[in-house]
Amino acid sequence: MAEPLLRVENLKTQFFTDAGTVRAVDGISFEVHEGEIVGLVGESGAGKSVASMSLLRLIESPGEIVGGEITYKGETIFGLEEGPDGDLQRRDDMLSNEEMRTRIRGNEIAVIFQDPMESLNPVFTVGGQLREFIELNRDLAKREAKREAIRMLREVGIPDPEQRYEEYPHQFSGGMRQRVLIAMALACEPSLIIADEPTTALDVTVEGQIIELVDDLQEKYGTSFIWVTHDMGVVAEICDRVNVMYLGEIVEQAPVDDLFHATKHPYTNALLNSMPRPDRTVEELDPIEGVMPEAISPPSGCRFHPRCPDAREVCQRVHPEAKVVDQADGHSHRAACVKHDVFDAGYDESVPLEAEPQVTAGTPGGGEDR
Amino acid sequence: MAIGESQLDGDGGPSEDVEAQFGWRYTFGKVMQDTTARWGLYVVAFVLFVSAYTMVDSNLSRLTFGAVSDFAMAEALPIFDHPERIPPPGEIEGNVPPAFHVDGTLSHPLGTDPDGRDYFTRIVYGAQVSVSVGIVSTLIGFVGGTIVGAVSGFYGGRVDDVLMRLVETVYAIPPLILIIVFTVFISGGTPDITYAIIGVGITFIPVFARIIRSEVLSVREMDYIEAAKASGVKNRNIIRRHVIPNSFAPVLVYATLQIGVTILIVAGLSFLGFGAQPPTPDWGQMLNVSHGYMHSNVWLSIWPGMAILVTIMGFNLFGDGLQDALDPRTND
Amino acid sequence: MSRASELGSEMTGEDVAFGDTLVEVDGLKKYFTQESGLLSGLSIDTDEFPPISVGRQHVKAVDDVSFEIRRGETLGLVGESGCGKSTLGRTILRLLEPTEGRISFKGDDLAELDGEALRQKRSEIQMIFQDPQSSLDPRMKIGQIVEEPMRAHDMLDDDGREQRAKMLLEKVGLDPHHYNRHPHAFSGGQRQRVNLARALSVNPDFIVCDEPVSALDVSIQAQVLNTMEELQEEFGLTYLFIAHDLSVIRHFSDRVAVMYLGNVVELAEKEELFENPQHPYTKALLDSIPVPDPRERGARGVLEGEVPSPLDPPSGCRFRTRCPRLIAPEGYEWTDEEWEHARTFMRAVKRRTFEPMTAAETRAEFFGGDLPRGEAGEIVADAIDLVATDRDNGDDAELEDGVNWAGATERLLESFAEESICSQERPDYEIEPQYGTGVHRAACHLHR
Amino acid sequence: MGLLRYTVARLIQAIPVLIGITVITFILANLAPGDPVRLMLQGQQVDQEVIERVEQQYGLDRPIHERYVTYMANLLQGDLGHSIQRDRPVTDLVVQRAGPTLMLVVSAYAFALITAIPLGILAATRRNEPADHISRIVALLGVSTPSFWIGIMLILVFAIQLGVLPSSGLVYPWWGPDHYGYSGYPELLYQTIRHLLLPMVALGTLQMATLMRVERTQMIESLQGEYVKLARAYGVPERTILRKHAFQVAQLPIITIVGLNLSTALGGAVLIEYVFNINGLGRLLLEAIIGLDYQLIMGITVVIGTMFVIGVIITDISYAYIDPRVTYGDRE
Repeated sequence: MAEPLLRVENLKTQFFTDAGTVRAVDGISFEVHEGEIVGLVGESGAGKSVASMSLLRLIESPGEIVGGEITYKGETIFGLEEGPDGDLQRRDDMLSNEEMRTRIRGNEIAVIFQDPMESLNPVFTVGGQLREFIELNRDLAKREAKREAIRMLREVGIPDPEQRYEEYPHQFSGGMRQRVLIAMALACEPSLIIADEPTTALDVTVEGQIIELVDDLQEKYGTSFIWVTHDMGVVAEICDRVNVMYLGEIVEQAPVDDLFHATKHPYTNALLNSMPRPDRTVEELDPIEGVMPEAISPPSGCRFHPRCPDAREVCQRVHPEAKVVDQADGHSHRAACVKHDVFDAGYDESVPLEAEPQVTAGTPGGGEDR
Repeated sequence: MAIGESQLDGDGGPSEDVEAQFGWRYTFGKVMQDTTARWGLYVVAFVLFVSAYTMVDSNLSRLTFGAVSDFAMAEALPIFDHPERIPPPGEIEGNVPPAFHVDGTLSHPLGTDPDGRDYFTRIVYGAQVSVSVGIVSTLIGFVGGTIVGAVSGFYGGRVDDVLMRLVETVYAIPPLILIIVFTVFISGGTPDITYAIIGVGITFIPVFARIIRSEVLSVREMDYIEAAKASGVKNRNIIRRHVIPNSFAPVLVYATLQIGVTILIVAGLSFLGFGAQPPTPDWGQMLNVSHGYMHSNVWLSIWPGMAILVTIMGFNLFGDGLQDALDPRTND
Repeated sequence: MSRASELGSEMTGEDVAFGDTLVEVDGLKKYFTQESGLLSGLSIDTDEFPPISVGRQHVKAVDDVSFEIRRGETLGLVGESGCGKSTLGRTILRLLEPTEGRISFKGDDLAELDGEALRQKRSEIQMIFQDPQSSLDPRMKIGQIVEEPMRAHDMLDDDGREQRAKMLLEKVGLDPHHYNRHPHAFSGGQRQRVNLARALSVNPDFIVCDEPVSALDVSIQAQVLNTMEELQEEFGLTYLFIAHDLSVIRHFSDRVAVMYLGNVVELAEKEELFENPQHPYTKALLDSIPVPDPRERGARGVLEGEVPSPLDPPSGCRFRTRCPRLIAPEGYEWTDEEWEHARTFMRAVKRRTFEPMTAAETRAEFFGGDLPRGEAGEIVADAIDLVATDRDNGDDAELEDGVNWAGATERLLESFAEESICSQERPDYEIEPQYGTGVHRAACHLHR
Repeated sequence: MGLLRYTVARLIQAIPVLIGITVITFILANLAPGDPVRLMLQGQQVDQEVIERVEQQYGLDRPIHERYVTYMANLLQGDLGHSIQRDRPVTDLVVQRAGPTLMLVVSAYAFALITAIPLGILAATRRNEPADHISRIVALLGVSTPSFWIGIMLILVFAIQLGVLPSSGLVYPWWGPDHYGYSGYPELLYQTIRHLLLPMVALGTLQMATLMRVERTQMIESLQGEYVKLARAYGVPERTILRKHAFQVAQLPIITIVGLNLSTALGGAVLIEYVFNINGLGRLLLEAIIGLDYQLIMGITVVIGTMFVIGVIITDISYAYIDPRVTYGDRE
């Protein structure tokens, strides 16, 4: 297979707070190939947004990328090596902040944020903001940039773009603003777009419009996407391959059809079983017990074991790294669960854990000892 | 603070009380965590102590401002009650420079004023006036403002319209000017500190009303108010159990900061001659007197200003710290 | 104190039997007066003083809605943001004053009740809120929160209330020992459980649930929904379940009402509504939801344009301005295909979605070269000329880029859209259900 | 709809406030206990006849609402009444004295804005670094120090000790160099600035401190905005983000504060004019109050109130100019 567009290996991003170190992203690895849409799915607190922002090195203090390697088109976005005194230090070939700004952000990797209401600056015209980004990332002169901006507005389905170019964000509806953000991303002609929950704030009919738009444009421009979402429905709809995150880790990685039809991780499975469905009536929902623990003090062994219906004694001890458990369509299907044979951790012999009835009725979430 | 506390615990106390993290003890802890706020609290406590002490300890100054003979005032503070320091009648020396000056004497650490009164004693007594003025006027504004603001915020509609229009208009006249005019007119041309306190208090009623109204309005928007309403809780109880405890905190912060502003304004009034009258030892009034001696005795102008500065800074620091501690954003 | 004996017991149907109508909403309207946007946000807020007289407008948030809810069932109310579903819920609860209409509950008209009588009635109707953060007073303990409605209705004595509160906390899946904790110590899901316990404390018959799970993560959502189901069974509750998520609605409701722009456009039993939707808006909604199955792709935005302003909603059928099946106006001779072309062209002109081109190009683009015959064709031709780049439109001041968009829009809307039955009559039809036997109402003229 | 319609609407809204100001002033002036004429004459022995004649002359014998109507009717023609003390039309006096006050207030504002905005931004971008701490301390001192005391201290240092700047009076450039006997316009300008410097700083410090605090908080908030994140993600240089994206949004509250604080500045001008012997409206007011010159007091209050309202309107319009959301309201 060809060299991937983006390769992330063992990425770790942590936040150093007064209460302790929050391991928001804890050693994730994935690849994005040209022209594919890769999903990053998980519940709130799984670390998916932090992971996506780490790719652009846009983590703000007290957060910091502390380990791993990010390679984009052969260039090192982030990489560490062991220095002469044994400490880890930044590699020489790692892009400088200035290079990240001028060469990567916008023109190579663009983003679409979740909240279209807040993402646009209220005091500038929509066209002005779009034009600024185009000028900056495509070296076009003002007039050409404006023409391009109007063209892009029309491309994303904004009626009467010449007129709307001069208007301010508050004059646009939520769906229209999200279209503007998509226009911004595409107008910079990047090879990769990170879409961070782009349809979460939108109504379902508008969400449908946006998904359709992205699908069409993706086909036309051949751009790759990292699609960050919590909605399995959206994942099924648009993604080619999917990474499921739980508490800072990728627990399952598979082509979309396999993820839904040959699920290999109990978390993914439980997530799918806990969802009501629009296409058929589910009489009984099967919820996941308890709540996701805080990333500041993750459980030992497998992080999902306190909530896992399949948990056995071994799961408390062994921390599974995702391994290839299956192959499909030339892509590997990875899962981080010791019940698969490749792990050889003695799952079958291990004693099943008593289902702990605590969690729903359990202790209130953290923050008590403040 | 007891108001909030009793609201919380007035229901036949639960047996195993987990500490109320939104309660006052928690707030106090957060204030003490913040260095600047802690220092603010120390300053405020110190100034309060000094003024309280001078009020309680001196039987001469009990009759409040201006009624005390100034020579007796110098005598009033026990720690400086050394015979050698009290100038016998007829030998009063005016404009003695402070102790560290070559011509200074230790018996008058900050020197004496043109009438030969010990300046340190007068500065200490000045705390009494400033603090009473700050607290009493703020209290008048607070109580009046609470009534107007709560009525306005709750009943809305026509009442709200009229009251807020009035508040707006009062806003349009600069407070200092309004207070001067008001004080002079109500006193019938003979201003006095009592009129100044009342004048400042009344003028700030609209300011408080506005703050309280907007607090009440924002609390009224909360779902738990609607929940209480939907549960059939009586309006009176919604106000008592939800609205007051929840809108109280920000108003308290505001009041703390307002004490500083009030002291500042009354100092200005006294400086112009519309507040405390001689011989009351008031900082602003002392600056008024010292204004005429700027060329001959520089120190007279410095100490009262410093005293005002430190006192107000104390209230400001404390208010800011309280604000941070009560800010829900820092509570997570 | 008569209710005291019911502590923890199941509701005994007082005068309404299970399956009979508990709540009946008839012709309910709720209009809000719109303050002029001109004056908002000023620093010395003189905001309400009318400057030059700007006429006040009405937002028709809920406009003539009728339905009934039967004892023991869950009626799902679904719609997109701004459709008026929350307003409807709050108006039924009389948290908002209805503008017009009747809300009959066990035979009393809630819209007529006032003051103390209404307050007394509130023990029988409760509400659960969407936002787990703001729905619990941060300064109260959860025990007090759960007891508050009981105190308001003088239920039980102090001990009895505490006992009942603890019992309810356990019922909703919380540890009764947390009676003395403050809400901020709980997660979103747990707070919604406290909300549930509060609502149940006075033993109500009817609970309005306003998006109770939409702020929660999927896995927590399922926990709370299951608890709500158990409680419904145990306490014989009737729910009005408001949500925007069709999947949750499908799982949780017995019957479903779909709202659009202040109107209920379709109402049917769950299975019937999802499997046999008869209103084009319901169909569009169902088509738009992404299904969590990659083998069933095709969730698409089939709707054009945006929801019109509730200040000035479309006449007749509210959905007609976006409806993909707008009925052809009478009086012209169309084939279906011709009407479809004309409709597409009309909307494209109205929304100015295409760049102006020559008349011939426009014709080719929208009509494949052949215009409809007869009068309709003439109107279309006129309109094409107005937006064509190769026609002289004179020096009208309103023209943009030499093209008369406004003129063409007016011509087309007047001749076609406004002539359609959809813009002339408000639809309301009953349909023979294919699934189940319940009534199926659809507000669409296709069923006339 | 555009800025113009907004401006018109805003002006129309100001009318009730302006009317309110006259009502309040009028009520205040009639609040005084006793007979205004007697008060005015301050115990001088005068015949009852004379008093009645004076009362009749000023219409004081008529009921209050009638007098108000007359007052308003005259006001609309630009007649603010007649100063008994000075026997001159109030309008003349006020117009003559408004210049210095405006000059003082405007320059103080200019000083405050020019210093506060860069310092506030610096503090926001260097959060929790020394620059931030220093600017916060300066801001704290600024809001805690009485402006008149700052004036006194400035005089002590720059006029009395160093002798480099004048301690009183202003030079009014509109009187021309010949009036002062200066060599020409350059010297006139130089002297104008020299005289203005100290009072400007004294009056401007409080404004500077307030604005600096707000600027800092607003910049911090604005820099955390989602739109800033987006700009960063698109490779916009940090400098541009600061100067353009974050700055514009952060200025909005500053504009509002500038307008509202005008009230403090106008009030403070009274004190500063007193300290620096400037013949502005403030001093005129003090003189009028001491002489209990009712019509003059009312006239000055109304004029200062009007100045404030005009100032707020100007800031509101500039706000609307920057923030398109304000004038929005009629699309679709």
